Amino acid sequence: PPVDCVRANELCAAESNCSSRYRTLRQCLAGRDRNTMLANKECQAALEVLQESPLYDCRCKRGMKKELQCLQIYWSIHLGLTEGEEFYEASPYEPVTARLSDIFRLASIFSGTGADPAVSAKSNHCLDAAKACNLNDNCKKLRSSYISICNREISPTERCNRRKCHKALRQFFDRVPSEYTYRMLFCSCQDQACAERRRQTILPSCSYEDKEKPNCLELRSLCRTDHLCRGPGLIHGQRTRSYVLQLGVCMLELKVLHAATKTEDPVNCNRDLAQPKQEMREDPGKYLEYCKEYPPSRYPPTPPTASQPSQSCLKACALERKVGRDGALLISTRQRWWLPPEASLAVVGHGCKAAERPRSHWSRLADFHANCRASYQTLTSCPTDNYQACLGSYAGMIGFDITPNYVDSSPTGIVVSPWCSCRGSGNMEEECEKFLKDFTENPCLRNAIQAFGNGT
Amino acid sequence: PPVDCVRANELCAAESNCSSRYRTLRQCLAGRDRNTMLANKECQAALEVLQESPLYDCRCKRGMKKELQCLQIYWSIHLGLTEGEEFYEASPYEPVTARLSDIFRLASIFSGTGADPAVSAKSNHCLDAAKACNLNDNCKKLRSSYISICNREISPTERCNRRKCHKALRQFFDRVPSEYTYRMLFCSCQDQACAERRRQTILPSCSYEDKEKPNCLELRSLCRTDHLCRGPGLIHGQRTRSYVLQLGVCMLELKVLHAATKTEDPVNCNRDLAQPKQEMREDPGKYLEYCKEYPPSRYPPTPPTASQPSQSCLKACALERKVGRDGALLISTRQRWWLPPEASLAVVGHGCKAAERPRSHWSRLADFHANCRASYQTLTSCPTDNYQACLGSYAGMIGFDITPNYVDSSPTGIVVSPWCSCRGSGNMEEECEKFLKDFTENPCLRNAIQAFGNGT
Amino acid sequence: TRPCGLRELEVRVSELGLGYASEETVLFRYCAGACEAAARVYDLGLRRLRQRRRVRRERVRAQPCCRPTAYEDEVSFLDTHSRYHTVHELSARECACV
Amino acid sequence: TRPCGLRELEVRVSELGLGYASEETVLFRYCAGACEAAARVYDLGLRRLRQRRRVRRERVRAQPCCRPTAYEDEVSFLDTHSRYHTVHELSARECACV
Repeated sequence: PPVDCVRANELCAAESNCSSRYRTLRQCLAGRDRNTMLANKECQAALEVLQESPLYDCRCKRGMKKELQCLQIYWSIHLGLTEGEEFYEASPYEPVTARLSDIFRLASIFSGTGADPAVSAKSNHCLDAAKACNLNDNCKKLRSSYISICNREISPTERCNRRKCHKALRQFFDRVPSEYTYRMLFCSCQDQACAERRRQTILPSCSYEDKEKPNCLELRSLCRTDHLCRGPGLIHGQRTRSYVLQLGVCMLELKVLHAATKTEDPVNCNRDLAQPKQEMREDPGKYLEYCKEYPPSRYPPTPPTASQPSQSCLKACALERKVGRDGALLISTRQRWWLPPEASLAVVGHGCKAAERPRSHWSRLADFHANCRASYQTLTSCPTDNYQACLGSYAGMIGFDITPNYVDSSPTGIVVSPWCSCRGSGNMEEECEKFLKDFTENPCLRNAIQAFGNGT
Repeated sequence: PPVDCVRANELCAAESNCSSRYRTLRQCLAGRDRNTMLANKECQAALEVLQESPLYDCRCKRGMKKELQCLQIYWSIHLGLTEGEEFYEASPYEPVTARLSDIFRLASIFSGTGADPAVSAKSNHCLDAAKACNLNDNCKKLRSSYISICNREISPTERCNRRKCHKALRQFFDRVPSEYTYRMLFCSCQDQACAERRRQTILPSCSYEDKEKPNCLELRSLCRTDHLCRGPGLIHGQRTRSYVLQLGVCMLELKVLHAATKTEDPVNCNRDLAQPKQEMREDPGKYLEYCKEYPPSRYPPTPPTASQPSQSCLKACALERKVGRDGALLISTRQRWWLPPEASLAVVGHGCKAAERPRSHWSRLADFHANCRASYQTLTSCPTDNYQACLGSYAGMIGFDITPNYVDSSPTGIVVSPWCSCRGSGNMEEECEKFLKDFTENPCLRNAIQAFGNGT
Repeated sequence: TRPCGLRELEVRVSELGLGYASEETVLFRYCAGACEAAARVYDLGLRRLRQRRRVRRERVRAQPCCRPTAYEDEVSFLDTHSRYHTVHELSARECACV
Repeated sequence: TRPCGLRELEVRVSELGLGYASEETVLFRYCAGACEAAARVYDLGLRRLRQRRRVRRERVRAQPCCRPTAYEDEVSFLDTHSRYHTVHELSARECACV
């Protein structure tokens, strides 16, 4: 299995050749598109060297301790290399190994020697799965926890606290072994009571359904424009929105009040700064890099220290900025805004406590596409003939905005979808339908779910 | 009642005239005898002013929170004024008020209307006293505490931990109201079982008896030479002995290894010091005073700070000095050694925790002499006709080296004594007997005990 | 008999008589076992005083009880009407002779 | 009946049956009173399971006990042979339904 990116980064940092090339590459990627980068010889040399290093092949684990840090490192290299559609083929998460093969018993569906239909017809597999979970202390505890949180009414008008419910669901799927979680999520049913229990598994009225059904592309783009979700990269919000970044143990909240279609003059940002405005406008990321090396001691009252190298730089560049009670850094900006990997250092060591789990929507979605996208070149219709990888990617999206679920309690006609529709897609309707069908009419995913259900 | 000396000191410090005169007086008293002091006009003027201040009349309470600090302030003024025998007439403790009169019922013995002899003959007053104590939570707790400590065998050779036993006894007598403690200590008896219980009250085999019976004058002088016991003053130990001073929250242990009969050249003490040796030799106290004003910054590696003004001075003067683990300062010296009140400031703020209760032997003994010394000028044979004051002074000595107790379990022939004899007194035999008889054949004390016993 | 400790039992939620109709099975942990060895001086004294009828107006317990000292936080389950419920402190987590 | 709480009794040490011959009197504090109101979901579930004979091999307690949760450190006394003794945890200091 590939080494995780946090470890790979440590290995690289310990070696002077690797670390200098990595620094070069990050500078190459900051604010430049792929073609610009490939045109630069120094950048190409760095890439070539790094392709031999553990950094290039590194991956992350879902729910790992430093998941966000790991994802940031992953995207710091891969963002410049994979653009647009290519994202769908790269997953920042490590491939699922065959650890579950014994409970999965893939063979049974193809050979027809699965469970006796007469027996399975009488029993409720979803109820059995709940029992198995209840008899395991860890599973019972985390299941009871998300149920009670997702089921807790806040007020007559507010059904529940969706944010907390999502968090509790993520904890359940991250911390409980998949033999328990998959069994509850993908149990096979013969009757409606069973299927309704399966549909209810994630308490959809809180975690899934919402008053309005957003457009699927908007839902996807919400994720793609989320800085964290994508890894370090360009943020171009279309309207007022809040983004929360977890950087180290801190959060950096970016409020994109209005994003211009093109680069706009960052009105206040360059005021009081010694550097030429032009460079800043073209590539704020490079400016941040510059800040780090030449702290603008004139601007902030106190010169930046080793532990807070670029916070003062951020300070210098932000139009509005508040340090919230919990140490969150609020930045409002009216411009296209690059945050290269270095920016993440800005608030490391800032000393705030509340560390929410990263909102790695985009990475989870990318993982799903990499593992579940229907393929006509394989026997199982899955990209790598790996059902487990597909089911894991599906479960990995639960607890994020993209959370998928069964659309009804039909026992056999399995249809899953995120909570979105393609109404109002305009001329993007085709792309929207394509995105939605990756869930609703995906032979790889459907086969994987049925295979697991019949296998148990 | 007079104000306590800690408070009086605060009042004096708040007034510039008083505080400057007090400083003068302490300088006058440091290292000078009474006559020298009286000869000095400035000293006399200071004394006159201070006689009008609350400092002059201040007293301390037994077991009060800052007892040692209070005693130090008391003796800082009275040491120079009262010499030798005169000590016996001054007590640093405030006079006992008539608070106990209702349980004391002094009148009963003189009028003959006391308890019915027929009833008291049947009952065991000492057992009743134990019951009364057991039914009071505080009394029961502290009694059980000292009994279990004094009764706990350390090893087959060591009967008990006498030091801890003394401490627990002091706590009992300091913290439990005298209606309980006096009743147990001075109960009247008709039979031997009762008298034995009375004798056993303080667990004499641990707190009182010892392998050897020391000479009474030695026992007294042990106390008189104990710096703490006497208040700030001259230490002239005759052999190796340890003195423990509690200073603020710290302890300063002085090991007087050998005291010459006369002032000896303090061999190492003056080395490396800029000040003339002569002055130092004549009056180290004054030198310490000097140190405080002109810190010998050349000598200690770090200049003294506001919080440790004279520690560096002590450092400069001590022959050997170690700072123990608990922050105790160990000083060994081969010379007569003055510690003026200022010296106590030396380790204040030093930050050590373990604060033992002060060993105020001498003050307790002085109090006993002041309140219980037989007088032929009063009706009760007591100096101020105050039995309570005498009993309180007697109880105040329990838990110190001078601890007195009943010598046998005779029910009526009450004889009390410290654990000492007058054998080996040499030409001091007469003085020794005089001292011992203040306990064994003291009509004031005996009357007070009997009056209390009959009164209940 | 075994000393006081945690025992466990698989039970259907509906068997617990708490008014919930659910087919789910949960693990019910409870405390049982002997506590004689945990008797203190207090218990000896109290027993004697009871024998001598010095204590009698009220029933007193002169021996330790094997009882939970901590409970499991919560257990959640789906009922037969597809509604979720959460019950607190249903199951023992630690037992002791108290 | 009164709720669970501390009660006190003046007793002679020798009455306690601890083997000490002493004339001293001590205050003996003990716990007594009702605990019905302190029953939890655990107790309700356990009672039902006991009724249904799901639990029966061992005796279990399906209601809280009124018991000391803290004891007085020590009490010391002189016996009839003029020897001192100290007994620990003789008396209750706090009670609770556990």
